[in-house]
Amino acid sequence: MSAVLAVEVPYWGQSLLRVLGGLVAVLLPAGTIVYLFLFKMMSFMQSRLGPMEAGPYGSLQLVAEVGKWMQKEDLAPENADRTIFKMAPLVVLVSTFLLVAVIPFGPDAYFTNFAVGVFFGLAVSSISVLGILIAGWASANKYSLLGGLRAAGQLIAYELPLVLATLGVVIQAESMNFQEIVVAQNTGAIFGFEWLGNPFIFTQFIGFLIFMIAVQAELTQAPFDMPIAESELVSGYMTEYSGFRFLIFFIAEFATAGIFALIASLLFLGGWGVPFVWFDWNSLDDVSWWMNLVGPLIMLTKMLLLTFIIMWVRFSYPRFREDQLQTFAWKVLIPLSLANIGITAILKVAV
Amino acid sequence: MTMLSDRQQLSYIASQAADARLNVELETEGMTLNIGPQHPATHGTLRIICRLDGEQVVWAEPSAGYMHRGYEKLTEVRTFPQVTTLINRIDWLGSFANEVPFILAAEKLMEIEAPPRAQVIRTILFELSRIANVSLFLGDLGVQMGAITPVFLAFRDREYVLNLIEGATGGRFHPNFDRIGGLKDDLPKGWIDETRQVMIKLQQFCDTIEDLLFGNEIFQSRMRGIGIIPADIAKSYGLSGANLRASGIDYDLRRDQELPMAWDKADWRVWTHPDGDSFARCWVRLQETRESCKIVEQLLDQIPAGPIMTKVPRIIKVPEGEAWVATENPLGEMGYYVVSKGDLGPFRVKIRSASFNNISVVPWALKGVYVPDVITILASLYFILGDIDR
Amino acid sequence: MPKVPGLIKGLGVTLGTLGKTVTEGAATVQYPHEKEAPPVRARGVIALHEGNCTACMLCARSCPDWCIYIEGHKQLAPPRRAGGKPRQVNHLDRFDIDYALCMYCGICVEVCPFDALFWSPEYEYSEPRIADLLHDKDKLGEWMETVPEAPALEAGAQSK
Amino acid sequence: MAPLSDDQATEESDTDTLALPGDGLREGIVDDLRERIGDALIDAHISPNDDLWVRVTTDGWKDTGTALKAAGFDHFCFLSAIDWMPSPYGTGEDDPDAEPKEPDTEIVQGVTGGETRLQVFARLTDLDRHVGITIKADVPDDEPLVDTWTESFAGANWHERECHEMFGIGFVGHPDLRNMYLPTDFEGHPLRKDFPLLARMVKPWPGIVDVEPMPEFDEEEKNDDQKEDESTEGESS
Repeated sequence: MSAVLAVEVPYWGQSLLRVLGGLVAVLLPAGTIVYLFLFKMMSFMQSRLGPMEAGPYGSLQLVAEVGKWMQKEDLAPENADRTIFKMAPLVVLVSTFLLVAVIPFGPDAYFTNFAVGVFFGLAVSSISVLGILIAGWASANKYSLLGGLRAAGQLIAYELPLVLATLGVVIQAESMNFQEIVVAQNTGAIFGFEWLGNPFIFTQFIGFLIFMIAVQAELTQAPFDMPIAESELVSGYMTEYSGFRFLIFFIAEFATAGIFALIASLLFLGGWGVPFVWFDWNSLDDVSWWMNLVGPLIMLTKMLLLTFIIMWVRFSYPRFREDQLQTFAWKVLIPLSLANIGITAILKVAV
Repeated sequence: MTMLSDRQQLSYIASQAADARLNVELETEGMTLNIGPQHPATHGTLRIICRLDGEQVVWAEPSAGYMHRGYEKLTEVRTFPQVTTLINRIDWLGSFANEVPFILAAEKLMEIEAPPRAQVIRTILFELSRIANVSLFLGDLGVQMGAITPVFLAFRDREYVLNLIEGATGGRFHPNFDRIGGLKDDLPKGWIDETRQVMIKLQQFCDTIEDLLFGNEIFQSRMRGIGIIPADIAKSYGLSGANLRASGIDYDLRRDQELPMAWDKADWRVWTHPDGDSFARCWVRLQETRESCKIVEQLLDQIPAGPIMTKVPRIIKVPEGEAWVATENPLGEMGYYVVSKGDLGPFRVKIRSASFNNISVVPWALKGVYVPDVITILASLYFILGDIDR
Repeated sequence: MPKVPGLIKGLGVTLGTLGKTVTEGAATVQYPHEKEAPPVRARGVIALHEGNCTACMLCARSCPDWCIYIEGHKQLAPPRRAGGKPRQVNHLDRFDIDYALCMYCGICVEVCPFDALFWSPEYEYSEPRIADLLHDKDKLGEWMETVPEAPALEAGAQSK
Repeated sequence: MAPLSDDQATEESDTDTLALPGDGLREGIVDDLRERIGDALIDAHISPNDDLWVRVTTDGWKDTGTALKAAGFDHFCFLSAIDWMPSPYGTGEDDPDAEPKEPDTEIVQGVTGGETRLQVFARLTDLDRHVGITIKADVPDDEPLVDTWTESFAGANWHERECHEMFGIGFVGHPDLRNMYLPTDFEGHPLRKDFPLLARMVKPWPGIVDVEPMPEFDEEEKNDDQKEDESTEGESS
């Protein structure tokens, strides 16, 4: 991110900028998703208008909600393991922030450029499981415990197809670095036709589907929301949380939705880039500086598109049962993604 | 226990095994989970005590009574016209249907009958309250399984029906429109045309729910083969309404008994389903909503001209005697056993509400299922708290 | 035609509703800003036409919830015809309805032999304290203005 | 109307069953029952083409359930009890200043008679013949116990529990006679007539307050007043 600015910035300044950028990258998608999809799209899908009072068309509703949550008492159940109970939301949030660290928004607009960014991303995303599990356990509530255990089972089960679906992309791009994956997609060609680049959604369509299904499950959105399951477990691991700790869970849920959508757009939709052939670029170094400004917008658009699908499914479907969900993961998704990897690898070597 | 499905047998064996495991030392202890009294899935204050082994229910028992209002006692200090106000509130989603059997029982004791016009209007309002009730069930079904959209669509379309009921009777939820000997008032002008349009909307609503929910593969995998209640169990627990018909028993009080109502003037059919599972119960209700729309549409053309009230004395004293009248209410068979001693008020009223029997099968039906299935089975049995506790 | 999977159909329904809400508007109304007009017959609140009330107690006695409180006394009124004797009439001192107890059954309105009680569709009279729901005859009289005309009846109806 | 391509759904049963069977049917049912339970059947009452009551002995209560189930009445409708003693408290809508009326204590049983204050009654339905039957049995005054029906009808379980707490009738052989509605240590049986309804006791009836008369109120006009009242009542009836 430092390179965006022409002036030399001291190290502490760079760090500050990174932190600020990270906050924006977490909170902005979360706020947009909550307002656009949770408040407005869901309401419209249900023949109502949603919040209309706070701000024009209720656009400041989220601010009001945050204000409300901040005011509420920070309750902890009597028998709860207080330290862990209070820590749990932060653990989930940490996972979200670590995840955003590897996401590039432009040729130079990134927080860190890991060589194994994909690997890192998938690794830190599973920290949230820990947070959810300890939240469920520490609440000293049977519903929370059931929710936490379900979440652990589910998130671990769906971590696998998520990773395996990503592997297809990694094989095709021959890299685990997000920047290189983006470049590979935008410089590629479909049957010699270069104008669109080669977004991996075409070649890795099965991978994309598996990835999106697994993301849906990782985010515990319907139809995979049994860890939360309002009608059975009364919000599962979140049952006992109130005030700003609930707010943190809430933000983390939607921020993670946004970040997973960002990752999916990096892996399958060409990321921040436009097909390089449009501007006669050949490699990452050729890309003009203004892509650092346009890139985030492109990413935001793609993220909204993908979160729209995630939310659309969420508002339309009933949820699976726990055993059906596991069956689906282990008997359908994982074999399918293994087959996908095999075919990708064979084609990669053969072609 | 004949005709059990393989799954039911398996889960029963599993629950027996779980029972046995509980008694072995050094094994994990079971967990007692209180579902309710404040729980979103019980839409009211029903409490279900479940003994769990993992997520499997070993033993479950509903604990009702959080809403007991003592209507049977209260009716004894009220006059006959005052009782309708109370019994309105038994099944509060289909209030008008609650009034009808009581009024019919009183009329039977007095040996009078409502005039034909009143009979047809009664039947129309009866079916409208069924539609209002069951359409909410259809939407609520989604919420129980995590689909939040159907319930809003149900609330939207039920509103049209409630507006009709309010337009005719003045009360959205508690019409109190039935009188001994007829109805309180005639229909307001324009009501029939409005009803026709609303019936079209409600039939579209049924199609929407079928597309959105019943056709959904996830929904089907959650409902089919779950909570199977065989016919003999259903009869011995006294299930009624759609719960009974979903077990393959072709019995509908609207068709199978003679009452001074107008159901026989319309052409409709009784739906049954052979499976007896959760899906069958919900599916039968969906079809019944459509049939109700058809009944209303047909009866709207057949409202005869005439009075809506027969001659009844101003002070109603019901002659001595006992009468039992039951009708096919939205939730099932609802009946009143009215004992009169010739006074202004009834001597004793036994209220046989459908949900009380329907929910008493729960300990049997929940044995060996998973926690998520507890919710779907409860939802598919469909109860209204006021109808259990009275 | 191959069967469309229910999963796709479901997505279609929600998207269709979204489109319908955008183009045709929502089914809801934004309550404090716009209000739905309740039907003419709606049983919102009981209004009292004080001049017609003779304190005959019929409503109070037929109320299943015992929520009507009436007090009155007899007094002399000017004669009907000129030169007649002054009449004795019941004068209403108190007419309270406790809406916290009222079940909105409408029996009092029906039994009133002098057309003193009416249903009004008015519904906005909630109170923060339950005791404030006991309304006296002045308040009940104010609601008289909101009482609508009885609606015309559907064809085939026979007036009583 | 398109049913969900559910080919398993049954077609409509034949509509011939629409016609209700005649009265010979109910007589046949009583005869059949008499054959099955013998002297336990005390009385039967048939309301032609409408309804059927039988009264059985207390000892024969359980066998009646079993016999009727075997005879086709396998749908359990309800089970409850009646306290035939008139309530000593009335409706609470009396003038407290008036001379208190002697409470009517005569116990008169209803259809098919009876000998005791409490009676249990239940209703069963034959879903094939579309006919229902109400069964009554006396409950001994000194020891209110009857046998349970839970062995024949599982649904009787809850109804007997409710009946137990509301009337204080014990059901011999019932697996689990806990209270359903009331607290465990609740004393009294609310649906018995001698259990007062407190809601009607704690508050005076607003209907008794009468209009204060004028001191110089003369008889003649009082009569006029009453006439007026009567005429208005006549009009609206």
